[in-house]
Amino acid sequence: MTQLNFISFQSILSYNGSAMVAMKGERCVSIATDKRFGIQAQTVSMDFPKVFEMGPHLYLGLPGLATDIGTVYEKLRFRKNLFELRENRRMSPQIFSAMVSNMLYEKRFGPFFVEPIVAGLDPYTCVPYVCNMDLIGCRNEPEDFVTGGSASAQLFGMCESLWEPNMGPDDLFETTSQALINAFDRDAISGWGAIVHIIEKDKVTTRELKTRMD
Amino acid sequence: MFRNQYDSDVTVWSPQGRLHQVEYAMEAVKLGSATVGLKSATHSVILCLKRASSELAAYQKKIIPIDKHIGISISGLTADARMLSRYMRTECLNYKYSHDTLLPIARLISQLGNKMQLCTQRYDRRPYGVGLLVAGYDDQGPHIYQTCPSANYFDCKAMAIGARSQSARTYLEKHLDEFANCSPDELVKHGLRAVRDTLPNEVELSTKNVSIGYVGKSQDFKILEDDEIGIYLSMIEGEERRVGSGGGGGSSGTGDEALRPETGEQGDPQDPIPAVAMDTE
Amino acid sequence: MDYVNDWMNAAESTGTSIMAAEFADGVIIGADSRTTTGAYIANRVTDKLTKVTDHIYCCRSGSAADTQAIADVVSYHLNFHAMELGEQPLVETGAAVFRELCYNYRDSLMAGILVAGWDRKKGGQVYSIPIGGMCVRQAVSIGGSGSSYVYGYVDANYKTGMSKEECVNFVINTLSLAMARDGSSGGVVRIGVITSEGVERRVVLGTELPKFYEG
Amino acid sequence: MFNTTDAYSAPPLWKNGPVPGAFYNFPGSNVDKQHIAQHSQAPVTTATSVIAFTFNSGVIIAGDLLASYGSLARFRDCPRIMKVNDNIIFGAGGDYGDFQYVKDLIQQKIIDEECLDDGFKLKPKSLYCWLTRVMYNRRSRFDPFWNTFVVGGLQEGVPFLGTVDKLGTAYEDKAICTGYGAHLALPLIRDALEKNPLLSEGEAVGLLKKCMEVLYYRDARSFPKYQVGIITKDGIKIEGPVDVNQNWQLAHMIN
Amino acid sequence: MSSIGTGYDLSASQFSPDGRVFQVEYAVKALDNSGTVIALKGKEGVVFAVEKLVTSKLYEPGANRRIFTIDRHVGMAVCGLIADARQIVDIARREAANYRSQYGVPIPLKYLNDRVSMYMHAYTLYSAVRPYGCSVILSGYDITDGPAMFLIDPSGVSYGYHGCAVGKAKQAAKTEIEKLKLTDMPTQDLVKEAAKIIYLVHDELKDKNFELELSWVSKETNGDHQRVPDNVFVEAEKSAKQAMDAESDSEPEEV
Amino acid sequence: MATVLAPPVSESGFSFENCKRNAELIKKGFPAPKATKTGTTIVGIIYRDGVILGADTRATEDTTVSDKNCMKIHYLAPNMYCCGAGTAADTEKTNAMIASQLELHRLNTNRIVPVATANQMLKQYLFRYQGYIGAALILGGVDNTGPHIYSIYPHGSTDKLPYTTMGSGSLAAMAVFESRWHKDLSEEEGKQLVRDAIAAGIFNDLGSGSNVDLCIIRKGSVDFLRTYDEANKKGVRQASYRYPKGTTAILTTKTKNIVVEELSVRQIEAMDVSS
Repeated sequence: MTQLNFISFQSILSYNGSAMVAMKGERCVSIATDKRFGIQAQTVSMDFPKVFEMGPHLYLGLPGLATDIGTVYEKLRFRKNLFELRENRRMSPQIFSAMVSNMLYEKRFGPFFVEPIVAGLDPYTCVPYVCNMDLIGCRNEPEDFVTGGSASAQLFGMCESLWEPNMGPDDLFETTSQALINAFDRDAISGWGAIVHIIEKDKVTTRELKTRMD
Repeated sequence: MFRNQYDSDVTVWSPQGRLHQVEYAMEAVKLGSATVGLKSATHSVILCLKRASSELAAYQKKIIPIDKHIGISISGLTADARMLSRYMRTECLNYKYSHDTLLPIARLISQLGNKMQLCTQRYDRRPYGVGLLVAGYDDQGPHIYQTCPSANYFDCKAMAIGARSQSARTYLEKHLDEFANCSPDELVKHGLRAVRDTLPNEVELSTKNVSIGYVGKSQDFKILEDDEIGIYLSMIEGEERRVGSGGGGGSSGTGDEALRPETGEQGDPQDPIPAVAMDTE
Repeated sequence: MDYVNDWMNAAESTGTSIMAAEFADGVIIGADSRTTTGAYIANRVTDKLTKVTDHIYCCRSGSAADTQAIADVVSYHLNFHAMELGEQPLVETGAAVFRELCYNYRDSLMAGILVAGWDRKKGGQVYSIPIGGMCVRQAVSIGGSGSSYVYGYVDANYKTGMSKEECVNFVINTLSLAMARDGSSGGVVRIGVITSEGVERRVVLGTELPKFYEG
Repeated sequence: MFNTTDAYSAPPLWKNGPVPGAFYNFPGSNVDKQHIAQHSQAPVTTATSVIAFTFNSGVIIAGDLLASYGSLARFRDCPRIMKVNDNIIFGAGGDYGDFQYVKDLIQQKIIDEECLDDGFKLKPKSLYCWLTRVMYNRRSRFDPFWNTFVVGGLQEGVPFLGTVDKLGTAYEDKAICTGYGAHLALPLIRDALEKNPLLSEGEAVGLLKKCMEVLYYRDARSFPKYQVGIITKDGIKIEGPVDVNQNWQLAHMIN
Repeated sequence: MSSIGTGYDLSASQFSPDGRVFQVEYAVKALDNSGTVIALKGKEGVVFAVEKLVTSKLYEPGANRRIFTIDRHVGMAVCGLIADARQIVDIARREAANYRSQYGVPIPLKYLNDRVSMYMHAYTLYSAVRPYGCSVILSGYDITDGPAMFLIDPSGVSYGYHGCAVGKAKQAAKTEIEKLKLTDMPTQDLVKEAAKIIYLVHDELKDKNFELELSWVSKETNGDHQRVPDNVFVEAEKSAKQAMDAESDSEPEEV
Repeated sequence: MATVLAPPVSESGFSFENCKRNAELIKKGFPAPKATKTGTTIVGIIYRDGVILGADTRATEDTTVSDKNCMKIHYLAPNMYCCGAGTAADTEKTNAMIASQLELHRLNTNRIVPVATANQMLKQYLFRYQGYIGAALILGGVDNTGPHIYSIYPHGSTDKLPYTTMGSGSLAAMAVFESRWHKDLSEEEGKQLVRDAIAAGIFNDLGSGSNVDLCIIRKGSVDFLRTYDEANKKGVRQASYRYPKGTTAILTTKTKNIVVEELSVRQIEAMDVSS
């Protein structure tokens, strides 16, 4: 019990632990996440999905409370599919993030404990897009990168120093990976493996990284 | 020495208005080896003769640094001096802690005087049996202070206390007017000559038996190393020593004439011979 | 208790000096112009004399949001009522609507309101509706945090049937005294003179206020 | 200097007089060690901001004359800018009673020093340091002096300005404003000093007037009369009461 | 002094068979070795003059002052063991500071005199301590009560005086003082007379060197106790020397 | 329609379905996470020919700067913009919602919507939520009656003023206005004054930072000057930290090719997602 105390009064957003980052590159974007699922200090799984493919060029990351990850993912999948059926067109990442944001704000006074990250390319123009938002849907759409999860402070520091404009897919992969694994080395409750997706116009490359397992 | 019925306690006045216990304490100063202090317009120097209590013993340290702007040399009971130096250090530290600046020398001495006086008025205490020469530098320039077991203190241009110190004082008085414009080196040399005059003829100054400390403008208090002392010693080497004096052997010779030129008016037969009246200044 | 950063979270409130007094031909209403969040003066030239109908005004004290909302609602009610009635509503009616709201929502509102105006039946009238939602007619009434300091002055100096200028001066003096003592009141004095003719608004600037002993 | 016991706390109710069973307390014997715990949890009668900054040849410092009792503008002639000695000028905000107590301590300190007549004069840095110790000492006993103090002066001829708050947090700066002044006046002063780090005395007075005006408009615990203290090598002048300039034309634009 | 040496004179807490406390009397003797101190009270002020014997030319001039300021408005001149006297100075300063902090106003001279004499008297009551070997003179000027001066003996006895003298040549000095019309004298004249007397009573044969110390507290100083300004001092010393020269010319044998 | 296959799309308005669960979590010692705030400096003034709104661009989550260049001046109507301080999501969504209502109103009434109308809508909306919607706003616009500036507090009180400031940097900015604002400012003077006020917030208030955005609204025209002044420039990094290819140890690689079919790109008016 005493072992658990050190994080027991932390934010509920850090109950399960996670580290997530998305970056813009030259005609490509990356989104990367750790693989840990824990209950506070106890690691339960080392292969927990937190980044979801919402379309060929559209990925959604959901750092936060694991139970809400599932719920929010299902709700969003439903709404996204409904949109595409109704409109008969692909959802662009902008529209998708607007939808996420509105859904979260609906629960302004009883929020889901996730701070979603959206990364993708516009299905028609292939312009890169990354975005994150707070748990009540305030969107942040920067020109460089977004971070999320319990290691987001560490990721901010890594990305501020590593990110540079106009990275190609290979450089983007290395930068994203290094930012992530070095950030979650300093976060006790995230890590245990990592997945990096590099989204390009004609392909999505998914790599699993070798990381510390402690 | 005569037994005197009025000299049992510091709380007893003699019919002549004297405090024999305090006067006896003054004698303790003369048991210590001589120490000399002098100052120029910018620097203060203290020098002293060191003794070794036996062939096997090291020479006793007689200069004690108090703060970066103050150092003292002692003559008399070393243990008492250590108590006083500890007090002075504490006062300096406290003042620096609370005022972010160095404690003015005059204030330190005045506090010290009041502390020492308490022991001259209570039967469960005895006076501190040590005399100090305090060298310091503050906003008012360099200082040499002399303190006595009687809790008296004096702001001096130059001073010598301790055994056979009369000859040093004679030297200092003779050269008094030269000090103000001296360079630090010259000042040290004068000091060494004064110290040398307190030595018996057969003994010479050496790095073993003399130590020097100085402080001044943009100069923290510093005790010289042996090799530095050696340089100064070589500078005065070969000069002719003042002959004769040495201040004789008798206690009156090493006494504090300068402190007290006259003894009690009516020489009471019961008074001890080194009738150094309690200084009433 | 850090009284320096209190403005960060405090709600806007009109810690106020307000006043209304009947005189021979109508009523004089007056208020200071300070709105504070904590000790920060969010607005130094506020108008706390809010028009309800052409002949009825209210002086607001308490939470700015609450009193503004109440005034809006009452104004809507009374103007609607005026259209139904085909004539200007009575001041008494206006006060009743205010009282209704203030009483029914007394647990969630912080509002102390003076309703003053003129109607052809009873001439100039003043109604006081303090926190809690009671309502009482008074010849002269003061309200807001600054009023505590000037009750004595009002008692000593109010006379019925004063002339207009006499009464205006009395109101200005009272408010100046209150503003000088109450840190939550200050700025300029705003005055409204409501008679059968309608309303006449005046402003006495901070530099033009009467001076009293300031030892 | 003379106080061997803690000089910063209230002395026992009866001191130095003949206590029962003794005719006098001989020095060195500590009979008055017990003191009653007292804790000030909140300021009562308070003064608002102090504004101070350095200019090319000295320091200027100002505070209004009001002591508020809650929101009541209770005492309207409470000076809190004070000359300490020829080197030091001093200003205070916060609890006025605590300020008076500390003022007395400082004044006694100066009298002690005058009596010694040894040519040493307290310097601003020393007073600033001493105040820091006093304030930290008190807050460590959970009984702080509820004040923010500003010490200005000339240290070896160079303008000095420092501040200490009720927790003993202390710093020196070219511009120091306490209370609401930190939010309202400090930005103006920083801007002015950035544009011209060496203000003349005249410019400094002008800037100060502007600050006092803004503070009067926007701080509900302020008052339109204030004191200005200026220290230069020519000495200290404390002027006041000075009236705040006011412009209320804005009021006509509201409809 | 028939009981001297009979054993009844060894403790302050002991009477001799003939009802005397010898220890106190012996302490008074200590004063006789000390340089003469005189105090003159005139129409609007009190002047101290001290013959400070300088026993070595190694000493700095101006050191070991025997006139002290106790509070801004109180002066003290001391005679006897200077180490003892400094203790009294310290006590008096504490009394003054305590009074000021408790009552908010400067300590009345009479009250201070009572306190200090009580303190000194306490040291004549116990065998554990000895009486002080010093006398002190307190001086002050009050705008309503005029000048005042008190002399306290080692016994703790104190009286107010118009003019008094202690120390080596007190007898000669008293004789000189009695010649003066003190009550009408302006302070400036008191200074000159005081200086003159010190020069007159100084014994060239026994004590070679001495320094003159002068201080005053008067209406002109706003009731503050100060060393006399340099110009006044120089003039007083000059006129004293002139008077000496004139006197030694006329009556050479008297010296 | 409410079946498992097709669950209902939720009705409009706030949903409180998570509230009970979240309250239980708070009881268990998990404090509610903090939402992004814009500890902000926002200002608005009236000048000779219209109004100027200004804002900094820092958003913070607790003490972390979560957005270095966010937009705090929101579109309301062609003649009206609104700066927001407080909880970022609240200011954004509140403005978006009111903007859509105003657009409907404009279409219904076929006239330039008075600024007072927007003020009334905003204050009534905020008053309803008793301060729980943490939006502190400065509304500025020009209508047929001239230029108007309103400051609107989270509890729903409003002040109509010629110049006003809001947010944590409001005191610093207000000091600038109180010492330099006057009635007949020219556009250039006005821009400079607003810039200086925002800069005072940026440099003196830790909750405000980054750049100055301006929005100038005249009768019939608007200049939205995004990043009018880059008050703080990050030092340019001289070297590159780019990792050579192969730095990161990889366990597995999967590539999923996307077959891009023939696209018929239909140009549509970009959907305005802000409303």
